[in-house]
Amino acid sequence: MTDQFPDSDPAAPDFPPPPIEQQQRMVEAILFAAATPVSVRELADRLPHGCDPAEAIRGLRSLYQGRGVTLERIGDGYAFRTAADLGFLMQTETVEQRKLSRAAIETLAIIAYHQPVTRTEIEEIRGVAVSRGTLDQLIELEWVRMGRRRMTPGRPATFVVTETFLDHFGLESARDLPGLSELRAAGLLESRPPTETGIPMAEPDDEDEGDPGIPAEDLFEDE
Amino acid sequence: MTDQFPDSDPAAPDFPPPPIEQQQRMVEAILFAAATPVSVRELADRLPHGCDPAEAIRGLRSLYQGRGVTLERIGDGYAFRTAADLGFLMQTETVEQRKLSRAAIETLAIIAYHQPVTRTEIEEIRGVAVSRGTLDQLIELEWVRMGRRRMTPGRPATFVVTETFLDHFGLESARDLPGLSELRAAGLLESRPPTETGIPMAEPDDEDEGDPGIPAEDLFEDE
Amino acid sequence: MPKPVDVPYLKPVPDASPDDARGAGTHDANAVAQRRAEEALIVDVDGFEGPLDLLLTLARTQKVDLMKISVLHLAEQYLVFVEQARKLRIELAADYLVMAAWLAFLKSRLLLPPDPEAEGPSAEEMAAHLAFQLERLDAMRQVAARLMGRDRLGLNRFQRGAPETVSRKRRTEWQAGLIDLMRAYARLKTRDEFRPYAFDRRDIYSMEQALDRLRQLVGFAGDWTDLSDFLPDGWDVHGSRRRSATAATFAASLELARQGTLEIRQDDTFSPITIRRKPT
Repeated sequence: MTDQFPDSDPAAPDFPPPPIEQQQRMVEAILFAAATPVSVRELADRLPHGCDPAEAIRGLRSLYQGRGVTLERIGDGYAFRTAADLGFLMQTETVEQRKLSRAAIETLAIIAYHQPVTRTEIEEIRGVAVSRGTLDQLIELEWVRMGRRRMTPGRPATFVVTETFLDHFGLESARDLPGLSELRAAGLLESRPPTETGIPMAEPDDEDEGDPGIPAEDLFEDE
Repeated sequence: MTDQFPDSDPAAPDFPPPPIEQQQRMVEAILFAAATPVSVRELADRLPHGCDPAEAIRGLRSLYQGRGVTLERIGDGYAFRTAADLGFLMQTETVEQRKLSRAAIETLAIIAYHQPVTRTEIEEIRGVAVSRGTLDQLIELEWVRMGRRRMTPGRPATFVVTETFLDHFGLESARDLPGLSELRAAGLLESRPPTETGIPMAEPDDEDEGDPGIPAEDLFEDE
Repeated sequence: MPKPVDVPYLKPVPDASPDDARGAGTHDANAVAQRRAEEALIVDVDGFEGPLDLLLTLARTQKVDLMKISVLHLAEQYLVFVEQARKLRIELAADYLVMAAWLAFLKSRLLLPPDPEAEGPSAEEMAAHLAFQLERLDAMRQVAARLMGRDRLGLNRFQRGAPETVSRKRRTEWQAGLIDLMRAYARLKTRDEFRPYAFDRRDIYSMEQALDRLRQLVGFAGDWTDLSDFLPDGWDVHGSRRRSATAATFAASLELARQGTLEIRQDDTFSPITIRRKPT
């Protein structure tokens, strides 16, 4: 607590970086203080010049192995999260989860496993139109965001999952989605043009209304 | 993540309490996730029956000793806090560049050209009072400092420019400051008064004011 | 009306369903439940997320791997379902009917010997693709369930409850260059040069002042009096002040003589000038 680092001013590039133990303390402090994952790049920006946040993280991860809080990798970032097996102690902290509709859960899974994926592709997989509300809900949860437009006629928007999604579901990256490799091996993630075989698609003319089967009030069933 | 504690259900008082390491993990997780400091009593309520949160806290406090975050007692409760010496990491600094005010730059110029100079002398030259704030700002910038007191009635303080000033303005010494004639030659005194009116120029024959040729011996009387 | 055993998905709507498709305008839950119990058969088509979902559910009844599903049998199951719904005067959404028509077409193609002249995909290819779609939808359902069953943030894993905010400090870096400094000094030094011209009047005795004074004094001076006696106190000693006062007083006396108020006399060159009030 009484340590002072004369060389810890990020604006002083000429000082040698602090020893790795100090760097580890600094990374620990920054990650502990943040509610959302912090990327290695952000860490480097906030640490004194010359620090190696990736190395500090390696040390911290092993240090926190098996502890009540663990250092998780989430997308590009890192965050401390309480160990999953201790969730039962957290009744007071448990966040009321709005129960997602079946349509929303399926749509989310399709986006996660097929990303980047267009709305038409989602509809082709589910066999029904995707209601505007379903996508809106996923976007509002910050689990899904718009990706790049597809370079096909009409330049349709694509959807991808976010870092918040990874964080929520405890995934290091979208590559770690459960069963992803099996699905890929089974050829179930390949998109085939739907017109090829002429299977009818339930595609209402009214895109935004869509999905007459899911009344909007059904989106959030009470838990 | 795979640990399971069959004995960790707080509602099952007949099971023996989990080992102290587990209790420590539990307390660690609870304190991490809590929005406010948690008291030993609250911990005891949330932990499985028979746990000793005070003991777990002792263990955790020594575990976090000297780390980037420390376990601190706050009132009745305990909470993780960033180590005091790392507080600087919790700030990001944005640097805003602003021009010095006219009053400040004029005052600075007078001090640079006339040092050591008293406040009254500065005011005489500027023709207006010098606000305390202006001098304070220059002193805070470390461009100006107090010199020796003048050996005149009242022993007024004098002001001189500093090494930092010379550094910032790229001068080897205040003697390098260009004189009025040089300023004029440099086109800095464009609006030269019409000479045909015979109005006398501020020229060296005026003892007090004169100074394109600052008497050199006057400059660093103090150094 | 017997309950159709072979079409398990045509089932009474649960009492709690808020979606009163039959148009019972009452909110009395008991009355609704009673009437529904009497009518007994309302199809829960809304429970399906479209025809593909219904097909997938029907396919499960075949109790085989989806890869080995009999699409022909599935098509028949679907058509029976739609027929049943029609008998029960249940209005199916258009896409269910479109699917029914397509499956009837597929069924006929599957039953007939292949037509080498036919364009487009073969019946087997169409059936295979349908099986693929069902399998893919099924796979998505399964991974969705696995996803939702993970250790989720806010349910099993928790973030720091009291995150420490990063304060953004603003530091101002004051900028001034040598040129600013020199310009400021130049401005100060040249400001004096532009001060409006003002003559130093400290030692100047104006003709107006002399006129005023003479007008007052000359009334008492009936006799010839030396001009120098009219100089004001303090102006008759020091050189420059005396010169100024003398000149002004002399000029004033000339003016008053011109006006006919007084007379001036000088006996000789450089001899004293004397004045007196002009006798009337």
